[in-house]
Amino acid sequence: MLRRTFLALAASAMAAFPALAQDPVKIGLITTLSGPGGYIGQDIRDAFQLAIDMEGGKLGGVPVDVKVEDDALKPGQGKQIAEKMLSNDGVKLFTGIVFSNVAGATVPDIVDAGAFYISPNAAPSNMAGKECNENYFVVSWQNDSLHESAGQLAQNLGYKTAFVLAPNYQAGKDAITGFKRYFKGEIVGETYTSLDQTDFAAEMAQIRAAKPEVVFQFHPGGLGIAFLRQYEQAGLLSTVPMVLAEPSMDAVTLKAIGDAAVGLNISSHWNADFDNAANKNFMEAWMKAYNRMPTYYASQSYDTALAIASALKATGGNMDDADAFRDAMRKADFESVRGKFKFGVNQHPIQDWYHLKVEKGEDGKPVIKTVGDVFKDHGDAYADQCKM
Amino acid sequence: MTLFLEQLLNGLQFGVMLFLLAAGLTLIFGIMGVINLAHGSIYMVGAYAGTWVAMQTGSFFLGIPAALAAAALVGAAIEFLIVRRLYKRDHLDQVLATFALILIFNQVVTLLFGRQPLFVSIPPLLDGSVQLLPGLPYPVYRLAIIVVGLLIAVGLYLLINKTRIGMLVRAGSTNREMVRALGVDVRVLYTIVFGLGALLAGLAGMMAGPILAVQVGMGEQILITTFVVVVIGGVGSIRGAFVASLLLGVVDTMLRAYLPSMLRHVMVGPEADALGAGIASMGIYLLMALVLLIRPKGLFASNF
Amino acid sequence: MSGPILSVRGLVKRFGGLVATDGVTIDVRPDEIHALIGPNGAGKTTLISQLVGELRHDAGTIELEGRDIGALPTARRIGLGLGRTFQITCLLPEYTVLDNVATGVQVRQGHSFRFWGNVRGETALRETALSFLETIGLAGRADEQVANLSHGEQKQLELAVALATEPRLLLLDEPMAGLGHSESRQMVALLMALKTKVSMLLVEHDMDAVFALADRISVLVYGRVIATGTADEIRDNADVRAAYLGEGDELC
Amino acid sequence: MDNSIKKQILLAVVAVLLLALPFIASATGYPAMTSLATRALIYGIAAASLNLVLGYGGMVSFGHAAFFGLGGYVVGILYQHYTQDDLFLGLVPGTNQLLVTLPVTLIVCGAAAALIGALSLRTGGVQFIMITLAFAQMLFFLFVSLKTYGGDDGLIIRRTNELFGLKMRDKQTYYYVCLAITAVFFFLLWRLVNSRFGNVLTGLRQNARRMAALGLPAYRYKLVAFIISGMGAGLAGCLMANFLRFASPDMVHWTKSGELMVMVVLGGVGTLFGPLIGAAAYIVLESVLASWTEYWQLGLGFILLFVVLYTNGGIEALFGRLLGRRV
Repeated sequence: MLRRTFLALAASAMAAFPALAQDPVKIGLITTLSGPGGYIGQDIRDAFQLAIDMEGGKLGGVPVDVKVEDDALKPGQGKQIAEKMLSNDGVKLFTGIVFSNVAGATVPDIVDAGAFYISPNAAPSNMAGKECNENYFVVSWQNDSLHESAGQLAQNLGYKTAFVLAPNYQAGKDAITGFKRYFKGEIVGETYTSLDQTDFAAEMAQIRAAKPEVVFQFHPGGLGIAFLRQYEQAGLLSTVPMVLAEPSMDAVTLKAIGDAAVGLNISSHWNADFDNAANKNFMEAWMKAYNRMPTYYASQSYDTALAIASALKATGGNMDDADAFRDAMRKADFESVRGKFKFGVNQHPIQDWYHLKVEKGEDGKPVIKTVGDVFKDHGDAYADQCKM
Repeated sequence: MTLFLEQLLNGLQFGVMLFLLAAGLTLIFGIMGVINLAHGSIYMVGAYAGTWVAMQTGSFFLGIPAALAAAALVGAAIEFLIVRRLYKRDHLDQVLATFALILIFNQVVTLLFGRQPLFVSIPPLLDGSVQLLPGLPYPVYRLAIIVVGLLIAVGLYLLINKTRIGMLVRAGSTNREMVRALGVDVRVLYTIVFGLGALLAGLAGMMAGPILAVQVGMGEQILITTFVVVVIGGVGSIRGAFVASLLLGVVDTMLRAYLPSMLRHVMVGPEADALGAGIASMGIYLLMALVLLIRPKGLFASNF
Repeated sequence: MSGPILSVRGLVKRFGGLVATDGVTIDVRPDEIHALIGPNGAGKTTLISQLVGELRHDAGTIELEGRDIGALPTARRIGLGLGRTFQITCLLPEYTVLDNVATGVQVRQGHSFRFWGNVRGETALRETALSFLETIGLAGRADEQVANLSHGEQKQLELAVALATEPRLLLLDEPMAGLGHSESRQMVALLMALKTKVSMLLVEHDMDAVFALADRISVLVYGRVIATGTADEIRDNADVRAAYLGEGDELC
Repeated sequence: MDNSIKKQILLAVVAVLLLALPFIASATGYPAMTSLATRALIYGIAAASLNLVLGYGGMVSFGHAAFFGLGGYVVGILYQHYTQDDLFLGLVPGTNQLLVTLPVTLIVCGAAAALIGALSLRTGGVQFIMITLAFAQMLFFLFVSLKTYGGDDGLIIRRTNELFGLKMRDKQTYYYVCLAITAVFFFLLWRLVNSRFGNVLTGLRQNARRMAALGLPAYRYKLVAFIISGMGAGLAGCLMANFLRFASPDMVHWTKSGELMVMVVLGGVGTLFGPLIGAAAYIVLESVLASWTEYWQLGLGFILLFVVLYTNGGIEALFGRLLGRRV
């Protein structure tokens, strides 16, 4: 009897505790930190932390506690981490996943449990359409938009024939589909490379033989670095121009490729040189904190933190009222580093896309410059299928 | 026709890169009976060390000795600390211990060099292309790789067939007891062979630096392919490794280059491309399965 | 008198340039112990390996009870009534003595695609195995791990396991090798007692044992049979003396 | 005899603990422990299946992820056709009933194992290791390039398969389903390894030459063991896909084959419950280390190295005195 009373006392004491000092809102950041894709997760983690540090440990005036875990690019691992955070730690707000396959396994569990997932990167098409969910927000872009904008860019630049290449996996095929959706010229060659391929000499020879006006290729991470270097070494860079979506040419890739990248055309939704207050703020803080060029992944993660901050501010950090938090999120009431930003009906972004070009900077090192527009207020093709 | 020749050269170049890795692996396999999954990690160590030195000094050619030294040292250390305990164990223990080494090396490299890939340019001396035939330009650097690879193959041939160490190596790969009977300290021989294998892997890593991305996990990508080479060639046979490397390099390149367009004659464009690419990725494994079904010990099996 | 149980005709095996077995012709008759002797390197074990099918011969025929078994894999030959013991004992090291014999009995009984019953609970199997151990005189050691047996006991177990496969012809590869004097005598007695049940081809260096046991003896030198006959005939054969001259007392 | 009583007591204690685990988990405030345990059980089945060929039969298969993944894809593909209400290859309708998907998985994986095994078992040693790996890699690239079934992104299985109207989505329910299947599986495996079949299989690992000299045609026994093992791994894949509600090429990747081997060795090669212990240890280790440091793979590597080099026989060997018999 005495024992039970004691337990009850203890329980009420625990319950009462948060009322005294505001408990920090727990945020689960599941991301990929090991393996070749590790640098992406690192930028996502660092940018998210940067936003919090800039507010002195808070987001939207609410103290937050970020738990970071590495999913090692394994869907099962991501799911297990989410499960643990959901049930053991009572986390109700998640972000951070880099890769679509991890997201595919993990996000349904999170939203089914009534928690929120705010994506700083991966946005597979099925989850933008039929499988959309009111607790699932994407701050980055829908996967297809990356390549649609590249297709439009090639179209805008007036090319008539294109050679397209991507790895033989879902995202690669989506990339080529997306590109072809907006590029109206002729496709003179379509080649799927292997995901474990590191030598592209055979493809280079094919490109040279096909004599296209432009090459579009999608090779994320290390694959892209290898591809671009070999493209230059094969002497193609000077003869056949290339159009890329941003995953094939981020700040890290650029640094790895060096001069070979000069002259490339990139379609992107953000660039480090954007002339708006939010971006300048971000760039200054980032360079001070980490002293390396941020990738666009970092910008997305930073925006994700700002979006969360805006909603936390509106709700006062009360995660128990999901409807209030969701309504606040939908307003997208924050200053995005990319300028204009709003959510579409499927809670994916509607935003502008830009034409970037790699040029030689003042110090002789190549930099990515913004040179024009590609799309205005571009959403995605799947919003219609989303019934919310 | 020039396109075909170019693809053939590409296959050859890929083949000699594979050979540099496979030569060491097959020797370690054949002489010590150890399956060394960490061979890819040594390749990575060579690439990182060489590239890092090249970045610091600005000279690609200073990177080469650094890569060789780092790889050989790491290789000898692995042999001395870990692999030495595995000679008497079964394949399973060897696979697992060296699997553990992969995890360790990947994390240590991440800790030392960060997650961003490293970058080294092609040295000016080897930059650009040359016209081999009218209408057949080929990157000088890749030609250099082919030449270096073939030179090393010749060097290994001489080493194995004309020197005392080579004699011991040959004896060791067919009959381990015989080497002991000759009164040679087998442990020293093992360390030398392991170090030599590591050296070649490090060289391959360094040469791959300007072409590929120097990043964590680069070893595993090529490791499995290298094992396929070793098994097709026949475990323990340098000659087999050489033939299988070139065979695999050429087959892989040709499949990727020509299979999709061949399939396009019989089916719709995009599907042919995707299926062709799928089969091309499987190609080397299919080749291995076929070879093993006909010759269960590989093409040039030494008889043990 | 019925035909020979084992009939080998003109058997040839080459390793590269070396001819290890050079036109060997040997018969083993029912209820006979036929000994095969010869100096080291004469190709005795190579011959045994060809008879059981671990090595493929290059020419000649091997017939077991009139049936050509030369193209069959080892397991089939054993199934047809061939049995063997190994020179260096070849047992299942993680099993007990009884398990080793019981496994032999089990395989002899036919296919082993039985997934349910506990094999160590099959009393019939265990009893049959035990009876073989009793024949050999190892019943007292039935539950011992093989690794704990003495060398002589392992040799005996070899024989028990071979008997468990119920062979009609037993190929014995140096059953006395490495045995002490009293152990050898025990083995000789054992083989003598078995003689009525199974024919044997005995490869042996121990001449005392050979002369005590063998009905007929063949002498193999450099892969060739130089003489076949009774013990007395062989003892008096000039070629055999020449071949053995200077051989002295060799070990295995 | 003393040993077997101890063993039974130990088994009973473990059984009670496993039954009570979900309650312990929620009482101690770690409800995720139930999911962790579910994963451990599923991997335990996969590892024990691998152990049948690897530990009992001495065939080092480096491609068991093929069957694990295939099992997962059977569930995923049947589910996709169920939701789209069309036919697989224009012949087979989809389903979401575990009582259908499970047997189908066993048949498909058994057939695949028969094919792969029949070819692979023609070789041995290192070649066997590599050829099994090669077949798994082929399957990996096949699934990666199958756009219809999600390709590299994998297949989302929105709802867990149904079984007797149970609430399969509920983690505790699914845990008990897996526990029941695991119990049945290990019971069958226990009968198997102690049967006549298990006897010759173990004999083959100890001394293949001796078994041939007994007149045993080894190939067919190895093949049947390989098929059973493939079916077991497929069963685990089926359960895993239902648990994750997701099937992806990741399940077929060669590192997954490696992980299964790690579990077997961690727990104890050639022992009945070793792989289950190994799977649990691996899963817990991975989870604990990952929440501890982002460089968790470093720790995992060192632990693995230690186990391989210094504990001859894995965790199971530490309990060796209780379980006896193994050398």
